[in-house]
Amino acid sequence: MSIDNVLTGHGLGIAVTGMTVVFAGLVLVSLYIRVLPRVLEEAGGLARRRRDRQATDSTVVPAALSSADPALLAAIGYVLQAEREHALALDDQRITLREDDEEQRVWTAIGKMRTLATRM
Amino acid sequence: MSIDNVLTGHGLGIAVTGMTVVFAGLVLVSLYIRVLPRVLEEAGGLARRRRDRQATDSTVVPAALSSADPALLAAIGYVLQAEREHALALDDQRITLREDDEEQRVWTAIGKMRTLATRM
Amino acid sequence: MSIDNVLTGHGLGIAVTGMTVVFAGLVLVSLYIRVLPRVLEEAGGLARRRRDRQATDSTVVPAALSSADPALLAAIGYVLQAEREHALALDDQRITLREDDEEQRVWTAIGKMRTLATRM
Amino acid sequence: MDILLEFLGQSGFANVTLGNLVMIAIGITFISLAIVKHYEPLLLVPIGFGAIVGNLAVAPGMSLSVYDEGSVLSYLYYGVSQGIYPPLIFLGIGAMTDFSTMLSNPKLVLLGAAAQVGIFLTLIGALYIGFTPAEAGAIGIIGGADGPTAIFLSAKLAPHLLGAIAISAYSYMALVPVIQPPIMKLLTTREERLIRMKAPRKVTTREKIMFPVGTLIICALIAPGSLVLIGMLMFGNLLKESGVTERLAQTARTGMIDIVTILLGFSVGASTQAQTFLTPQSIGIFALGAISFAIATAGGILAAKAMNLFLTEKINPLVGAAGVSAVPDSARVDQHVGQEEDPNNFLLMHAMAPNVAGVIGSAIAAGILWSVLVG
Amino acid sequence: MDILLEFLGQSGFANVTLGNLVMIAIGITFISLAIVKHYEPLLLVPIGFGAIVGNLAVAPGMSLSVYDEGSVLSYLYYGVSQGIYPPLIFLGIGAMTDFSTMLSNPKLVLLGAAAQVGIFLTLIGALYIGFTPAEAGAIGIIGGADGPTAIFLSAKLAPHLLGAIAISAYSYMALVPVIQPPIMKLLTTREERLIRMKAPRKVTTREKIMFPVGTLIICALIAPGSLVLIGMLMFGNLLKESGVTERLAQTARTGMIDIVTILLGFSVGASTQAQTFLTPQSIGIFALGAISFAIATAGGILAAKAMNLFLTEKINPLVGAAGVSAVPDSARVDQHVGQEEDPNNFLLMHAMAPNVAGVIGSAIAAGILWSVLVG
Amino acid sequence: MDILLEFLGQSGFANVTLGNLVMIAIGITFISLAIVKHYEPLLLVPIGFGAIVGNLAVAPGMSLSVYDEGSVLSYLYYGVSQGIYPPLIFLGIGAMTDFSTMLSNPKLVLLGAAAQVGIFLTLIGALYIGFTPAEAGAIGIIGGADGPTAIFLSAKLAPHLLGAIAISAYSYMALVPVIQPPIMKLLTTREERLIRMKAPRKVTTREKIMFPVGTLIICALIAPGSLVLIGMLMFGNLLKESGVTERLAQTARTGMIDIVTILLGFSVGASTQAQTFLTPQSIGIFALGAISFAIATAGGILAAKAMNLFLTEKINPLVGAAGVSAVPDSARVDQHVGQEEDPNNFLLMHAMAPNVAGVIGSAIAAGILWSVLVG
Ligand code: NA
Ligand code: NA
Ligand code: NA
Repeated sequence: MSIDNVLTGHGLGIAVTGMTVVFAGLVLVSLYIRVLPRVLEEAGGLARRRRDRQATDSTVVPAALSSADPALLAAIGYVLQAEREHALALDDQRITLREDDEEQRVWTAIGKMRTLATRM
Repeated sequence: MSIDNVLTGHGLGIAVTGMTVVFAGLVLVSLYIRVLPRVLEEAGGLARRRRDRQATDSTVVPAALSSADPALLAAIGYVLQAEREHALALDDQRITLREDDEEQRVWTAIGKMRTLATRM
Repeated sequence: MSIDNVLTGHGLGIAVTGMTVVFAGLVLVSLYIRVLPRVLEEAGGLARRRRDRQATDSTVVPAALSSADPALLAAIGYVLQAEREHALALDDQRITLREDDEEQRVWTAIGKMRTLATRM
Repeated sequence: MDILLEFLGQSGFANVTLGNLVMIAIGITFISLAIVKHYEPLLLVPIGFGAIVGNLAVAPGMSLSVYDEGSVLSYLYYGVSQGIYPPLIFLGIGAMTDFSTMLSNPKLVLLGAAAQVGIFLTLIGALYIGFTPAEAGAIGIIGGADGPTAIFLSAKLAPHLLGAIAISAYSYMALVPVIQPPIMKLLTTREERLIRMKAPRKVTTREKIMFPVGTLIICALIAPGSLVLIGMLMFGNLLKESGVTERLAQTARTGMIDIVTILLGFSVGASTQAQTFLTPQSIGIFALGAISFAIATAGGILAAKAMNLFLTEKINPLVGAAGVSAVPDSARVDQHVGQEEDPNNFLLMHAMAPNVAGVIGSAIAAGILWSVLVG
Repeated sequence: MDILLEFLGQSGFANVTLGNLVMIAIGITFISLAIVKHYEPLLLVPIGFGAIVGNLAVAPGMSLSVYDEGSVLSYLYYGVSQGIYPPLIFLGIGAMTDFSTMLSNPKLVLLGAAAQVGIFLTLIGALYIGFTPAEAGAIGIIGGADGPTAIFLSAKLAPHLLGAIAISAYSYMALVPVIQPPIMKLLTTREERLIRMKAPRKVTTREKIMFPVGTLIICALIAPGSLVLIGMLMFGNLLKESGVTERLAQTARTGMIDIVTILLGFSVGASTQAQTFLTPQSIGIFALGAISFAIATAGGILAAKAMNLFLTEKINPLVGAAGVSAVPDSARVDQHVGQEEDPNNFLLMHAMAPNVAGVIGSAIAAGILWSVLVG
Repeated sequence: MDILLEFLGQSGFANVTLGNLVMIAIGITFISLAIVKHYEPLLLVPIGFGAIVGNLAVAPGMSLSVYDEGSVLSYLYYGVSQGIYPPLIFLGIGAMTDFSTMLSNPKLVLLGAAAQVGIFLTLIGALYIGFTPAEAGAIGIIGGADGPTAIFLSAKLAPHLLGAIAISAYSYMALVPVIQPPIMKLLTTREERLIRMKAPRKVTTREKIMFPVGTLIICALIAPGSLVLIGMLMFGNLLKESGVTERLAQTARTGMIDIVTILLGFSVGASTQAQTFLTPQSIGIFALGAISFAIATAGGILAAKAMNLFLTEKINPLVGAAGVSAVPDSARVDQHVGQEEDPNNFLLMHAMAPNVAGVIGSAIAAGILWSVLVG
C-alpha cells in the first residue's frame, strides 16, 4: 500500500482523462438531444407531411397532471400501460408488409402470403 | 476486360451446365409434385381410412370464386386468414400427447402431466 | 464373445459399484425429501410469518377425492389445469419489480418503467 | 461438356450407396411413425429428416457431412459431440417438470433406482459380446431410457457409436408403449395390478424450492460426473419454482429447449451416415438396447414387489415400470395397463414419481460410468 | 496529459476516414429507407446499423472489428464467414412458407428455373470484366435474389467480397418494386398482362408433408452443394406441415429466425468497413448485380411467354418475373403491375409458385457453383 | 471393491473443501435473498445456483469446471471470458428501454456522467492497495453499477478477477436499496429533497429514432472501446423505436436476453470456485466495490447540487443518485426517499434520465479504461 503505486500506475492521469472523456461524451450526447427537436422541427417540413400519420407522441404524463391527485395519476398510468401492452401484443403479430393502401386488403384476401411476409 | 477471361474461366461451360442442372432439378420437382396427388390417391386406400380425421384441405380459394366479386373474395380471405391464425395460436399451446381417445381426458384430469409431455 | 471379456473389463465390479452408488444417491434423495417437510415445519416459524402470502399449495388432487367419480375428477382436474395455464400466461407477463405494497401502484402510474424492470 | 460430366461425377446419383438409401428409408420411417403413430414426434421428425440429409451428404471433395471439418453440419454437430446440447435440454426439462408427486412419495424414488439395473446388466452383456469397457458403458446407458443422458455419455465414452446409441435410445423410447406392457403383465398378478394407492399429500412451495438445491448437492457429491446433467435439470427446476424467475423458466422451457431440440435431433440424425452407421456393431447395439429396456422395466417392477414385502401400504408394482424414465410415456403406459383391470384406478400421478426419479437415477449412473470408464 | 493525448490519438476523431463517413452515411440511408419506405426493414435496419458500427471500429491496437481476431464482432461474424446463419434462416423460412400454390401449379415451377439465367449470364459478365471464376460465381448469385443463398455461396467462394455481394443482393431485393416494373412492361403486351389464370386446386395435407422430403432428395441428388440450404428449408417446412411438431416450427419461425436475423444482418453490416469495402471491385459488383436482377426478371418473363406457345391455358407472363425469388416482394410487384391493367386480376397467388420455386432454383444454382468452382 | 473405493476417491465427499462449502453457502444465500427479498432475482438465482454447481465441480481427472478445457461449463463460460454475452444483454436492454425521459431532460444526462467518478477514484484506491493498473481498472468499473459492463471490461483487463468483480458488482446492485438511502439523506437537506421537478415534455417518434444513431456515433468517436457495448445498446433501441422491426425487438427483449441471462449468470456463478475465488484479493475487491458505490452515489448527488447553483429550475438532488445506473433499482430508491418527505412527489420519471445516462457513462468509462490499460 503506497502512493507510489498510484503514481507509477498513472492513476491520476487516468482518472482525470477518464472523467474528462466521460463528461465530454455525455455533454455531447446532452447537446445532441437538446438540439435534436429543433433540428427536426426545421428540417421537418417535408418529412412531416410524409409521416404525419406515424408520429405519435410518447406516453409521458402531460405537465398539467404532474401535481394532480395521485390516484388519478395512477389510473391514467394504468390505462396508458395497458394500452401499450395491448399494442405490443398486436405488434408481435405484425408483419412487414407495407400497410399503406388498398393493395393491402387484397393481399389479405389471398390469405396465403402472411407467413412469407417476413422472409429475408 | 476480355472474352479470353470468359473462355479461360470456362464461363460458357459453367453457364450451360448450371442452367441444365437447375432446369433438370426443377423439372424433376415439378414432375414429383404433379405425380404426387395421383400416387397418394392410388396408394391412399389404407392410409385414407386411417387418417381421414386429419386430412384437412388447404385454404386455397376454390375455383368457382376466382372471378367473383373482389369484395366477396376479400371477405372470405379474411375469414380464412383469421381462422388460420386462431388455429395457429392454439397450436402453439398444443402438446404432443396422443389426442386420440378417452385416455386423454383422464390425463387432463390429473393436471400434472402437461408440462412433461414434450419431454425428450 | 466370452466371459473373459467381462472379467477383464471389470464388468461385475462396475455393475456392483454402479448399482450401489445409484441406490445410495437416490436413497439419500429419498431421505432428504422425506425429512424436508418436517425440517421446514420446525425451522419455519419465522419464515412462515414472513411468507404466508406466497406459500400456495400444489395442485395435487386431495386424498378424499382419489376414489371419487372419474368424471368429477376430470372436471376438477380440468379446472385446475385451466387456472394453472391462465396463471402461467400471466406469469409470462410478470416482471420482477417487488409486488408487495402501495409503492407498486405508483410505479404502475408512471407507465414508463416496466420495460426496464427486468434489466440486469 | 466436361464440366457437366465432372459435375455429374460429384452428384448424388454417382455417390449415394445402397446403404445410404437404406438409411434414407429409415429416416422416412421415423418421420412416418412420428406423424401417423405420434411416437415422440419432437425427436423422431428431426432425427428422421436429419438422417435423410446426412445420407445425402456424400459428394466427394465437398465439406458437407457432420464429419467434414468446417461444414455447417459439423458446427451444428459440435453441440452433440461436445455434450453441450444434452444439459441445455435438461435445463428446459427441469423448467417444465413438476416434482410434486415425487416429493410426496419419497419411497417411490427407490423404484427409479432399481430400474437402472438395466444399464449395468447391459454393460456386462456388451462386454461379453466383445465391446470395450468404454463402449459397453455407453451402450448400457440406453437402458436409462433418457436421450440426452445417452448422448452425453456416448460423447464422452464412445463418440464413434454415438449415432447408433442415440438412435437406439430414441427408438425404444418411442416404442415404450409396445415394449413395456407384455413385461408388466408377465411379472404381475391381476391382484397386484388392482392395487390402489393412497393419494399423495400436499407439497409446499418451500419444499419445491429446496428440492433442486439439495438434490443437486447430494447427487454431485456422490457422483461428480452427474454434475452437469443434474445441475442443469435442477437449475431449470429452481427457475420454475423460485417464483421470481418465471420469465427465465418460461424461455428455458419454450424457445430455448425448442432451438436445442431442433439442432440436437437434426444433427444426431445427420450423423447416421450409412458408411459409419450400418455396421455389425450397430446391430449389436440395437439388440442390447432392447434387452436393456426389458431388464430395466423388470427391475422396476420386481423392486416394487420386493418393497411390498415390507410395506403395509402396498405399491402397485405397475408403477415400478415407470422407473425406466422415458418420461412421460412410461408413466402413461402404467396408467393404461392398470386401467385395463380397473378403469377407475388412476396410477398416473403415482407413476410420475419413479418416472422422474428414473431421470435422476440414469444421470447418476451416467456420472459413475463416465468417471470409472473415461481415459 | 500524456494519457489524454495518447487516448485522443486512439479515438475515432483521429482514425475515422472519409471512406468510413461515406459508409456511415450509407448505413443511415439504409435505415431511413427501411423506416420511411418500408423496404425490407428486417434486414436493412440491422445491416445499416451494423455498417455504422463497423465503420466506427477503427481504433488502432484495439480488437474491435469483424476482422480483428478475438473481437466480439468477429465471433458474431463467424456465423456469416462459416455459412452457418444462412441455413438457419432457411429453416425459419421453411417453417413459415406455405408451398400450396406451388404444389397446385407444377408447371409454374419452371419459371423459377428460367429466372436463374441471370446468375449464369452475370457470371460470364464478371469473368469478362476480370474477376476470377470463384469470384464470378459468387457475384453471379446476386441474381438469385436471395440474401442467405448469396451469403452462403460468397462465404465459400469469395469471402473477401462477401460484404459487397451481400449488400448488393439486399439492396436490389429492397429495390425490386423499382427495378422490375419497367422490365415487365417492356417485355409484355397489354393483352398478355390481362391474362387471367385458373384458380389453383386444393392441396391435401399428405401432399404438403411429402413435398419437403421428396424435394430435398431430388435437389440433393442432382446438386449436392445445395444440400444444406435446401435441407434446412425443407426441414423447416416439414416441421410446419407434419402437424405433430408445431411447437418446433413456431420457435423456428419466430425466436430462432429473429435471433439469427439480428446477428446476420448486424454482422454483415459491420463487415462493410470502408477500408475493405470501398474498392473498384465493389462498384463492379453493384453494376453486375443490377444487370443480374434485370436478366433474371427478363428470363422469367420470356420463359412464361415461351411456355405459352405450347399451352392452351395461358400463363400471364408477369408471374414469370416472380421467378427471381425476392420473396414475397417480387410476387407482390407482379400483382401490382397486373392490376394496373385489370384491378380484378389477382395474380399474387399464382406468382407465389414461381417465387418459391425461385428460392429452390437459386439454392440449386449455388450448389452447382460451389461444387464446380471451389478449391 | 477396488472400483468402488477408487470411485469414492473421486467423489465429492473426498474432494470438496471447506472453501467450497463456504461458496455453496454463499450461493444458497444469493438464491434466498432473491426469493425472499426480491433482490435482482434474474441474476442472483442463476449466479447463486451456478456458484453451487461450480463448487461441486472438483473431481480430479474429470473435465467439469469452467476452467477445465473441453468441459460443458467451459463452453458456456466462453461467452463470458470472450465478452460476448454482455453486448447481447445490452441489445436486449436497448430493446426494452424507453429513453423518453432522458430525451426530454438533456441536462440530467450530466448527472450520469458525474456518478462515474466512483469508477476512477476506486481505480486510484485499487492502485494504492497494490493492484496492477489493469486490475485496478477492472475493479474500478464496479462503481459503474452495471453488471454486463463490469464483466465485459474484466474479461479484457483482468480475467483472473472476473468472478470476484462480477459477484461484487451484482451484490452491490442488489443492495442498492440498502446502500444508497443513508448517503442520500446525509448529503441533502430536507428542503432539497422536497424539490418538485417540472414534468418532462413530449418526445416525438423521430427524436426517438435519431437518438440511438447519434449517440452511438458520438460515443464511439470519443471512446472507441465503448463501441460494442453502446453499439448493441443503441442497436436494440433502434429496433424498438424504428416501428418497422418490432418483431426483432420483441425477440431481443424476451427470448434472446433470457437465454443469454441464463447462460451468463450461471457460468459467472460457476466460475467462483473457492480455489480461485476465496483469496485476499477478493476481499479487497469487495471492500473497494462498496466504496465505489458510495462515491458514485455521492458524485451524482453533489453534481446535482452544483448544477442547482446555476439553474433557475432546480433539480432535486436525489435524482443525482440514480446516475450510478443499477437500473431501475436506483431510480426507484430515489422515488422512495423522496416520498418519505412528500408522498405526492413523483421523482421516478425524472430519476430515469440520469439512470439510463449512467449506463452510457459507465460504458464510455469502460471503453476508456480498456484502451488506456490494455496490454
Ligand atoms: Na432412467
Ligand atoms: Na432465386
Ligand atoms: Na453506470
